[in-house]
Amino acid sequence: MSKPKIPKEKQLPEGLIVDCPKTEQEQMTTGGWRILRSVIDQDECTHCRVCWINCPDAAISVDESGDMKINLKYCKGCGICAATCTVGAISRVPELDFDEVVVYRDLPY
Amino acid sequence: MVETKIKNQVIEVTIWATGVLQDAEGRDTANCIAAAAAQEGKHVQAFDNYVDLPDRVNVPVRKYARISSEEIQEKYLYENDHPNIVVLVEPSLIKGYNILRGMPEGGILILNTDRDPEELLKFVPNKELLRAIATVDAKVDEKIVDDFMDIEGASAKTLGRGIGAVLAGAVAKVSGEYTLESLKKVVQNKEGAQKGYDSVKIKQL
Amino acid sequence: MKGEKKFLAGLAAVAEAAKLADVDVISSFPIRPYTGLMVDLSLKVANGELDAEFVHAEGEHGQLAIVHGASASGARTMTGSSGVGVTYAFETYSPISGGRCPVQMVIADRTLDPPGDFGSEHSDVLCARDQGWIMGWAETPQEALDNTLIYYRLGEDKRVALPQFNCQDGYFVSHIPGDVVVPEQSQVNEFLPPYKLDKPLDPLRPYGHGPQIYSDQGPVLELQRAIVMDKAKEIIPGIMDDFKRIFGRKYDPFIEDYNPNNAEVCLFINGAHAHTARYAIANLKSQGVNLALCKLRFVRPWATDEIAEALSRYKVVGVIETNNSFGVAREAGVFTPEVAATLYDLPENKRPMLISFMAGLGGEAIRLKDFYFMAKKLINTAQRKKLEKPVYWIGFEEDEEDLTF
Amino acid sequence: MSDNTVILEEPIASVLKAPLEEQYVPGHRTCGGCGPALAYRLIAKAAGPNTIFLGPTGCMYVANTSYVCVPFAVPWMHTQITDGGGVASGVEAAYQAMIRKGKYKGDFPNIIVMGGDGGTSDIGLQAVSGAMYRNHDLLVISYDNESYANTGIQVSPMTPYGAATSFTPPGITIPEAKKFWPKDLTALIYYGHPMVKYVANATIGYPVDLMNKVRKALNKKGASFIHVHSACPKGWRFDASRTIEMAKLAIQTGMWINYEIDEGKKKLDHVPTKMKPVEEYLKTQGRFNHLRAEDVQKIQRFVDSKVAEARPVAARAV
Repeated sequence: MSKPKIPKEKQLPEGLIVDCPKTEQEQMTTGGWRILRSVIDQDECTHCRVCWINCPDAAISVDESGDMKINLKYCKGCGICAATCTVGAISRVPELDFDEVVVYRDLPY
Repeated sequence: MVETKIKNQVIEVTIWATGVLQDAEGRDTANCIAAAAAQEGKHVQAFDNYVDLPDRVNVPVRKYARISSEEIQEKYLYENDHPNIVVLVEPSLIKGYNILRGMPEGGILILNTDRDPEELLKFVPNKELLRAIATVDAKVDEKIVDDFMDIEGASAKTLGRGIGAVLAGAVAKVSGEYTLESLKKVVQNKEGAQKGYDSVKIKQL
Repeated sequence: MKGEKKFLAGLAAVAEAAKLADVDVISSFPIRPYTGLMVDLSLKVANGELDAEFVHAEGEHGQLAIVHGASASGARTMTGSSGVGVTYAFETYSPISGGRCPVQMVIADRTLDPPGDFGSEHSDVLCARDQGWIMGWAETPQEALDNTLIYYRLGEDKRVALPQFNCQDGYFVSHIPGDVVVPEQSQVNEFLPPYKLDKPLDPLRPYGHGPQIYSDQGPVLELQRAIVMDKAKEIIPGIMDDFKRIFGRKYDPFIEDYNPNNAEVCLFINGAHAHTARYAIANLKSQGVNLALCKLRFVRPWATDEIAEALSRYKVVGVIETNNSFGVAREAGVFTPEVAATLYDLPENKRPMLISFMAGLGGEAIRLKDFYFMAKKLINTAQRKKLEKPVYWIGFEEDEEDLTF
Repeated sequence: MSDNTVILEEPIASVLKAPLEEQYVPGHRTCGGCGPALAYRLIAKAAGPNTIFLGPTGCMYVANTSYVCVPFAVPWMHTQITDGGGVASGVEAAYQAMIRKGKYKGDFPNIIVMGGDGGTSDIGLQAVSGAMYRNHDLLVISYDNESYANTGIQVSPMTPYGAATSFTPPGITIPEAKKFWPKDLTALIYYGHPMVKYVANATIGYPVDLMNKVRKALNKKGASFIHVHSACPKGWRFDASRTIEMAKLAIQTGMWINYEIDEGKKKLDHVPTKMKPVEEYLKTQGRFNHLRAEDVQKIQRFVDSKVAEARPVAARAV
């Protein structure tokens, strides 16, 4: 019995075995979830990396100079970084106060 | 060729909320809108977007209400493909998502915020679809429904207890799809419904 | 014919095949009657004949989980079960075929509870016929050995990549020894290439296996499995040709149409009892009665066209149901509706009448006299050109003792 | 056992020494402030690239892989909620066989089951027990958010006494909500499986301790188990920014006791000498809102006895 062909745009890998991402899963950007944006006061920051280690989304990275950098493409705005910052260097600002749109998706997922 | 009526006229309302914090409120808003329209003899539906659930803290979730003067023929669908009215329980979602996706021209966007509608219009790249944008501040002094039992698939324990009534009041004013009186008959928070109706800031486009 | 002649029961024969196939991971859990397979395999592993990990699972569900993980990692695997053991593992069947892991599960049938009945009824694994697994029965220990190799070759083919139920009747085939030619390793090496997975669970080549999908992607995955099941059907004849070339034994790909006497009526049968049926056919011939036999080789994939073609040559077909499906269409077993659907598209003048025989339920032996009774009913129906009764329960019919034709 | 084993460097001295590389990368649908996601990230970080994850059904399957993509830089496979331990056993057996038979040339991988509390203490317990008993060279993690969270917060054996879930609502007849005391999963695993050399309780509140326990467990030959207390803002009903605070508060009140048993030697980690009353923990979470004073006292007595029981070093002869 002949079966219909699966059109190219609908095809899925056999057995649903998908590629692993290397450093980020760009199919699932979650920056649009954010209501409050965390802002790091780099002058206050002591580079203790507590915010970095506590981020469930791996959305904080340590750049070459040792500064903490928030990856707004993925940060969901949970605020753990601000809550655990040892020197209170992270503040939370409403996302709507920023004109900059980091992630804009046609569909949530 | 036999002439067939091929389109079932349905007004689609899509409510966007954030997961967990507003999941029950978003669902309640859709329920309030549908129940108010039903008071006027309309055919209605209200349901969750299935793939948005299980909801996660801050994840966008969509709830749908559908209103029609005739029987709804395609009842078993997952989504509103062509929302005429979009309500954001959490206004920040306007930045992240194409919330007007599929909207036919002449649509309405209502946001739950104390900001002015003009201020938010800059985040809508496809604003030509809109006939009006409106804001209503429903978040102040209204109790957020915080109960495990308000969960997908379980019965709605209450209707219009919190901010859902306020938002549905605003929808009544901006869209005219049902009257404030009909809404007040079905919601618990009647003052909230009135407040939403009275305080919504509308910018016609 | 190359190979070593041995006297082995069906499970022991499969164990020989597993050794020749150089299976890497085996998972066991005891339940009669399939247990003998694992006894043999554990000994082969213990004494170094077979280099494999032999894992004692905590139940059939665990057995299947273990071979699932092992197969996804790139190992050739074998497990097995019987009766309620088969149904206990049910959850795992669809994920394994959906993940396209070609594990092989050896089944020695056993009646499902209640109560404890060791007899061979096919209902246990037939429950799982819709789970995307290759499935078929062996009639003899030799066929059981050969099927083991054939199923690995078929299931591991990249165009197919599906798990297999390698079935045999409990006790009848699994425990009663017969002549078996155990092939030489070189023959098996020629027939069965090493198991190679394109995307195994391997840190050197990372892949994610089985994320969530959207509802509208469900049909794609379903269609994929349907397509590869079709593909299996497409490549089975070639595999049988290869098998004959290398091992010298010939198997019909889908259906063995045994009609030495130009009969007009035929029995449609699956599994061990085909053996007795062949002798019934010979004995009836001496009485001037002509009966034929169509033996099914694969339940999945079901070879609709080939089966229709074979059965279209008969006026009446008797489907022997060694399984039960309570409340099913035509109120017999699972094969009757499948055969009826298979025949449905035939032109009326080629479409045989269909009778079902509930026989061998609970593992009761099907005797020669039972086949004679079936023959009588088939022939009477052919002569009268009218179906009097669609289902007979062997052992419960009033006129079973009357074998006058 | 295979000889292609790689030893992970331990201990990680401090947060500053933790590897910068992520194996659990950004881009997944877990809750904002998700404790289990943080656990996953820290475990993956500690385990490094030579790792295979098995993901029994639960939040860490559904939220991480919805839809049609995964946030893992290392191999990962979904398993049924029932059979994480079984599938992992199969992966381990396959690598033992393939390496021994020359069919695989790489190093023996770290094999980690990331099971939720339901997938390890309840419906998946049998498979986990099988893996532990047979002593496969793997690590089972129970990321414990104290409920079946993925389906909308239903009671599991790890749900604390007195917690409300969507299957244990408090009501007139059942004012205390959940009526049973949770299983002691780590003890169940350790004392029930004589070949297991390493088990530990850990928490996302102490990330360096957690990562070191993961490395220690992976460096053992054979099966090991770590029970990771993972605060859940959705299920426990607290603000997502307070996840770490909840984790630490659990330690400070004795609601979670951190320890390890390493080849028979038991060691308490981060357990304070003087506990805060459990009420300080209970009052911060919506799931305990309904509790009466008598329920709180009952929980306090239970916790007191657990703490007392944990303190003496109960070593098993090895």
